[in-house]
Amino acid sequence: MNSTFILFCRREWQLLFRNTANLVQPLCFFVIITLLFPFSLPLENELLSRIGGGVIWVSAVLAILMSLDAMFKADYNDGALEQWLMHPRSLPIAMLAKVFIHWVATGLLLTLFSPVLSMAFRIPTDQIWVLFIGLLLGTPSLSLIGAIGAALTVSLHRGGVLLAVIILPLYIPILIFGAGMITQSSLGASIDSQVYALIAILTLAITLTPFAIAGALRITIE
Amino acid sequence: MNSTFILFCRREWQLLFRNTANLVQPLCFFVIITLLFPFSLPLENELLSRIGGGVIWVSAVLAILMSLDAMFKADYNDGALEQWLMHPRSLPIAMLAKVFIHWVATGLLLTLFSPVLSMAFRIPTDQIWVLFIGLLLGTPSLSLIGAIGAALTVSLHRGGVLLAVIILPLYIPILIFGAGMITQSSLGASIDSQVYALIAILTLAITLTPFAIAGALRITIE
Amino acid sequence: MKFLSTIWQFLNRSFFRLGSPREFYKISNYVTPVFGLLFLVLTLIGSYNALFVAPADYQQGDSYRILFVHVPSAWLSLFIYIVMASAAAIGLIWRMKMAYIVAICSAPIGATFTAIALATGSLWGAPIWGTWWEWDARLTSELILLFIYFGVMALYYAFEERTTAERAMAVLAVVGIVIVPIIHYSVEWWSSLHQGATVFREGGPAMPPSMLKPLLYNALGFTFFYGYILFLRARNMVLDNERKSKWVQELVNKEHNKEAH
Amino acid sequence: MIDSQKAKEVLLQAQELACTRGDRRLFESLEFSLSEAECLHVIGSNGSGKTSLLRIIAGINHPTKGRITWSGKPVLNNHSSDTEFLANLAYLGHKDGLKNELTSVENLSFYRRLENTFDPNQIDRDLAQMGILEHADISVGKLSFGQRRRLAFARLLRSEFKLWILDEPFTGVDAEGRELIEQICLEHLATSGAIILTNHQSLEGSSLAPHLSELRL
Amino acid sequence: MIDSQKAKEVLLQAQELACTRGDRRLFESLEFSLSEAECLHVIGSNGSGKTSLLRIIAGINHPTKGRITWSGKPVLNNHSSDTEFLANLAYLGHKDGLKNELTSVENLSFYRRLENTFDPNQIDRDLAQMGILEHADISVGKLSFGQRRRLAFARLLRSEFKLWILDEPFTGVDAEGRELIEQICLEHLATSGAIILTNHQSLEGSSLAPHLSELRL
Ligand code: HEM
Ligand SMILES: Nc1ncnc2c1ncn2[C@@H]1O[C@H](COP(=O)(O)OP(=O)(O)OP(=O)(O)O)[C@@H](O)[C@H]1O
Ligand SMILES: Nc1ncnc2c1ncn2[C@@H]1O[C@H](COP(=O)(O)OP(=O)(O)OP(=O)(O)O)[C@@H](O)[C@H]1O
Ligand SMILES: [Mg+2]
Ligand SMILES: [Mg+2]
Repeated sequence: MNSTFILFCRREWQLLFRNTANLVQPLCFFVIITLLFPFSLPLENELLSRIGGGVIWVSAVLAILMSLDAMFKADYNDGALEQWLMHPRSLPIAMLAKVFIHWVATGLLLTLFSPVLSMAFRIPTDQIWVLFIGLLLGTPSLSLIGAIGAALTVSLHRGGVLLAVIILPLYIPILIFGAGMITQSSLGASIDSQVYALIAILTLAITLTPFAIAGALRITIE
Repeated sequence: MNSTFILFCRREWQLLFRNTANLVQPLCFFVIITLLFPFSLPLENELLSRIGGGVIWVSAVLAILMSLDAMFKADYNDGALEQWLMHPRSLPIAMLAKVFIHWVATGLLLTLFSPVLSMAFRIPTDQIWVLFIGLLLGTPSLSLIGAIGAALTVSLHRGGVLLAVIILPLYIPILIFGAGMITQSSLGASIDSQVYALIAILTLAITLTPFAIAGALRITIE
Repeated sequence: MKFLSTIWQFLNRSFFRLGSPREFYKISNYVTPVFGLLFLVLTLIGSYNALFVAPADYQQGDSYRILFVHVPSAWLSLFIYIVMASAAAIGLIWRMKMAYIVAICSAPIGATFTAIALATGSLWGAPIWGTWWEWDARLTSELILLFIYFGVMALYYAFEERTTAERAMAVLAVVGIVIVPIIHYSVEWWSSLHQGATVFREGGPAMPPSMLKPLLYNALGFTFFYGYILFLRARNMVLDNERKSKWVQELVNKEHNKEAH
Repeated sequence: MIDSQKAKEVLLQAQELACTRGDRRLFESLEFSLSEAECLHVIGSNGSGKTSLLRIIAGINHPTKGRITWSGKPVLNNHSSDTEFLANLAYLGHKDGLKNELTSVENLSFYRRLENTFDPNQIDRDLAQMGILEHADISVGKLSFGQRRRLAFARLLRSEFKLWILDEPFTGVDAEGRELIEQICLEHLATSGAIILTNHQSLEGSSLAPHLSELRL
Repeated sequence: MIDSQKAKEVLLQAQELACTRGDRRLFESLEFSLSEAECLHVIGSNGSGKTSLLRIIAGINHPTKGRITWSGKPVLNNHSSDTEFLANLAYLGHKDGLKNELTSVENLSFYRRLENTFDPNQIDRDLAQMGILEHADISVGKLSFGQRRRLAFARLLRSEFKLWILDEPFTGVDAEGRELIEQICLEHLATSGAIILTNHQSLEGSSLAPHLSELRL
C-alpha cells in the first residue's frame, strides 16, 4: 500500500519534470491573474491593499482549477487509467499520490510564492503570514476536491468548463474561510476558528476524497 | 470563400448544440468567478461597487481564456485539423468561422448577461451600459487573439496553462481599455478614446488574426 | 424479535419493490393523483389562512405575508437536496435504477424551489433590510445550493450514456451534501442579516399559532407538490428508459387499442 | 506491366527525398514516380519511415531535402497555397478526422460539403456500401474500431481526389470489409486515379496486384 | 485437441453473458470456458461486439447480464475488489496506456514496478526481444505506430498474468513482429497460461493453431 503511493508519486514526478513547463505554468498563471487586477481597477494603494488578500485567494483557486482539467485527461486518452482500474493495487491510494504531486506543483508552489505577490499588493506583514498559512492549509483540499470533478468529467470532450461549474461551488466554503482569515486579522480579531475549519476540511478531504475519486473514475470510464 | 465560412459555422454550431452543456458552461463559469469575489472580500457595498466593473472584466477574460484550450484540441486529437490543412479551401476563413461561433457561445453570451451581474455588484445604471458596450467590443478580440494561442499550444499535452501564460499578456491592453472605460465614466469623463481603441483593436484582430491562426496551426501540426 | 425481523423483511421487500421500475410505475398510478390532490387542498387552506386569517405583523404590516411562500420554498430547497443525495447514495450502493431516477428528477424541482426562495427572499429583503441582495452567509450559501443543483444537472446532461450519466451525477450529488448543514447553520456560525431558526428551534416555535398554522399547511402542501411533480417526471423517465422492455410495449399496445375503440 | 504504364501520364514524382527524425536518418535520395492507375505499395518494417513519407507527400510534415512534383509542376514547399495539388489529394492515416460527437451522416456531410460534392442520398448510399448505414445515426464515438475505419474510408467514395494516400487502410476492418476496400481502390484506379498505401502484409495475392508497384524503405 | 484439453484446469467460465450497447443487443446467453494452455480466438465481423466482450471480461465494461467465474469462483460484479482475478489479468486494447512523454524504458519500468517484477536488466532484454531497444531512450510519442504496439506488448513479457486479453494484437506490426508475438504467445500457453484474442484474419495457419479454439459472435 505504501509502495503504491510512492510508485505513483514517482511516476507523476517524472512526468512533471519531463516537461518543465508543467511545473512553472500554474505558478505563472497565478501571478498573471493576480496582476490583472491592478490593470482593471482604479489605481489606489489603499484599495489594492484592502482587496489584495481576497484577490490572491481567488487567483489561487482559479490557477488550481485551470490545472485540474489536465489531471486525468492524458491518462484517460492513452488508456493508462483503464490499466490502473484493472490492477489489484489500491486505486484510492494511487489517486491520492497523483493528487499529492499535483498539489506540490500547484498549491504548494503558489503558496510559497504568495508572500512576494502580497508585497506587490502592499499587504501588511502580519497579514502576509495569515495568507500564507491559509493557502497552505486550503490548497490541498482544493486539489483533492477538484480531483473528484476532474474524475467525473474525464471522459467528456469539453469537460474543462463543466468541471469548473461543478467544482467551484464546492470551493466556495474553503475560499470563505481562507479569505475570511485575512479580513478577520485585518480587524485584529482571532483567526482560530477559520484555521480549525480549514484543518477539519483538509482532514475530511484526505480521508474521503480518494475513495470518491476512485469511484468516479470507475463510473466514467467505460 | 463565403461558403467556407458558412460551412464551418454550421459545423461548429452543430457541435455546440450536440452537447448543450457546452453552450451554458462558459456563462456559468463567468457568473461563478464573478461571484467568488464577494466571498473573498470584506463585505462593504461601497467597495463592491467600486471594484465591480473591474471584477466583471477580469471574469470575462478568464471565462474566455478557460474555454480557449478546448477550441482546437478535439480537432487536433482526432485528426480533423490535418484534413483541413490539406484542403484547398481557405484555412483562415475556416478558422474565422470557428472563432466566430466560439465568440457567440462565450463572449456574446456573457456580454448579454453582464447587466444582471452588474446589478448584483450595485454598479450604477449608466456604468452598466458602459460595461456592456465595452464587453461587446472587447470580447470578439479576446476570442480572436486567444485562438492564436490555442493554435500554438494545440499539440502540447498540458497546453492549458501555457496558453494562459502566452495569451494573458496580450489581453492586458484590451482589459485596460475596457475596464478603463468604467473608471473614466465613474469620474464623469469621456470614454470616446477607449471606445475607439477597442474598435481599432477589433478591426485589426478580425483582419489579421485569421492568418496568424492558420499560420500557427501549420507550424504546430506535424 | 421475530416481529421486528418480519417488519424488517417487509420494509426490505417494499423497498426493493419500489426499486423496480415496473412496480414503481404501478404504484405511481395511484400515488400521483393523491399527491396532486393533497397539494391542492393543503395549499388552498394554507393560502387562505395566510392571506385572510393570519393577522398583519405589528412591525412589517402585510409585507411579511411573503413568508408563507418563502419559508416553505427555502425548507423544500434543502429537503429536496437531502432526498436527492440520499437517493443518489442508495443508487450507488444498491445499484438501484429507480433511485437514480428519483435523484435526477428531483434536481430541477429543487433548483426551482431554491430560485423561488432566493427571489422571494430578495423581494422581502427589499423593504425589511433596505436591500434586495447582500453578500451574507445565509443568502450566499443558498445561492451556492442553486449552483450545485445546476452542476448536478449539467453533469447529467453532459453524458450520452445514461447509466454513466446517472452514476456520475449521483457522486456529485452525494459530495454536494456538505452545503446543506452550511446553509442551515450559517445564521449561527456567522453573524447574519437573516434571522435565526424561528420554527425548528429548542423551546418550540417563536411564532404565534395563527401564523404558524398556515405556514405548516403551506409547507406540507408544497412538499406534496414536490412529490406530485417528482412522480410525474419519474413516470415519464421510467417509460422512456424502459421503452424497450416488454411491459412498456404491452402498455403502449393497450393504450393503442383503447384509442382504436 | 511496365510497358502499359509508360503510356499513362505521370502524376507524382519525388526527387532526392530525404527525411531525418530526431537523430535517425529514415531515408535519403529517395526517388519514385507514380502514374495514373498505379498503386504504390510502400513496404518497410516498423519504424522504417513509411508514415513519415506519406505525411511528407501529403504536406503535413516537411522533408529534410528533396522535391515533389505534381503533373510536372513542383509542389510548393509548404503545400499550403498549392491549391491545385491539395484539391487532388486525400490522406487517410491512423487518425481519421471524425468528430466523436457527431453522427456518421453529419461527419460525412461535413466533408462532402467541404469538397462541394454534397448530396444526401449519395451519403446514404455510400454508408450502405461501406456496411455502416445501420449505424448512421449514432454518434461516431460509439462506433467500433472497424466501423469507424470504414466510415473514414467512406469519405473517399465519389470524391474528386486523384491521389489517395492511405496509411494501413486495412487495419481493424474484417475480411469482408477488406475486400470491399480493395474493390473500391480498384475502381479508383480504373478511373485513372492513383494510390499510395502502406500495408504490412503483401498485396501480391490481392485484387490490386495488376496495378501494384512497390517501394521498399 | 479436445481430449488433451479436458485434462487441463478450466480457468475462466462465462455463463449467460449478454451485452446491450445503446439499442443494439450485441450478444445474448453467451457461454464459453477457457482452460489452461488454450487460446480463444473471438471471431466476428466489425461491430459484432468482440471488443465489448473483451472489455467485459477485463472488468472495464459491465455486462447487461451474466456471470463470469475464475478458477471456479465467481468474479465480483464490478471486479474492483476482486484482487485475485485482477492480479491474473492483462488487457491490451487499441489504447495502450503508454505515456507519450516518457521513454520506452520509463514506461515499461512503471508497469513492472506496479506488478512487483521490476529488474532493469530484464527490461533491456525485453525491449531487445521486441526489437525496439534501439529506441529505448526516445520518448514514446515519437515512436512509429508499430514500434508503439511492440512496446505495449513488451509489458506482457515475464509478467505473472495467467490470462492475456488481446484486442487485435497484430495491428500495425510487420511480418517479423507478428511472428515474434505469436512465438511469445506460444511460450505463454506452454507455461499453462491462457489467451483470449481477436484478429480479423484466420489464425488457422499460424503457429498458434494447435491451441486454438474459436468463439463466433
Ligand atoms: C435572498 C434572500 C433570502 C434567502 C436566500 C433566504 C434563505 C432562507 C433559507 C435557506 C431558509 C431555510 C433555513 C433552514 O431551514 O435552515 C430561510 C428561512 C427563513 N427566512 Fe429567509 N432568506 C432570504 C431572505 C429573508 C428575509 C428578507 C426574511 C425576513 C426578514 C427571511 C425570513 C426567513 C424566515 C422567518 C425563515 C424561517 C426560519 C426558520 O424557522 O428556520 N428570509 N431563508
Ligand atoms: N457506448 C456505446 N453506445 C452505443 N453503441 C455502442 C457503444 N459502444 C459500442 N457500441 C456498438 O456496439 C457494437 C460493438 O462494438 P465493439 O467495439 O464491441 O465491436 P467489435 O466487434 O470490437 O468491432 P471491430 O471489429 O470493429 O473492432 C458496435 O456496433 C458499436 O456501434
Ligand atoms: N518527432 C520525432 N522525433 C524523433 N523521431 C521520430 C519522430 N517521429 C517519428 N520518429 C521516428 O521515425 C521513425 C519512422 O517513423 P514512421 O512512423 O514513419 O514509421 P513507419 O514506417 O510508419 O512505421 P510503422 O510500420 O510502425 O507504422 C521511427 O523510428 C520513429 O521512432
Ligand atoms: Mg506507420
Ligand atoms: Mg474491436
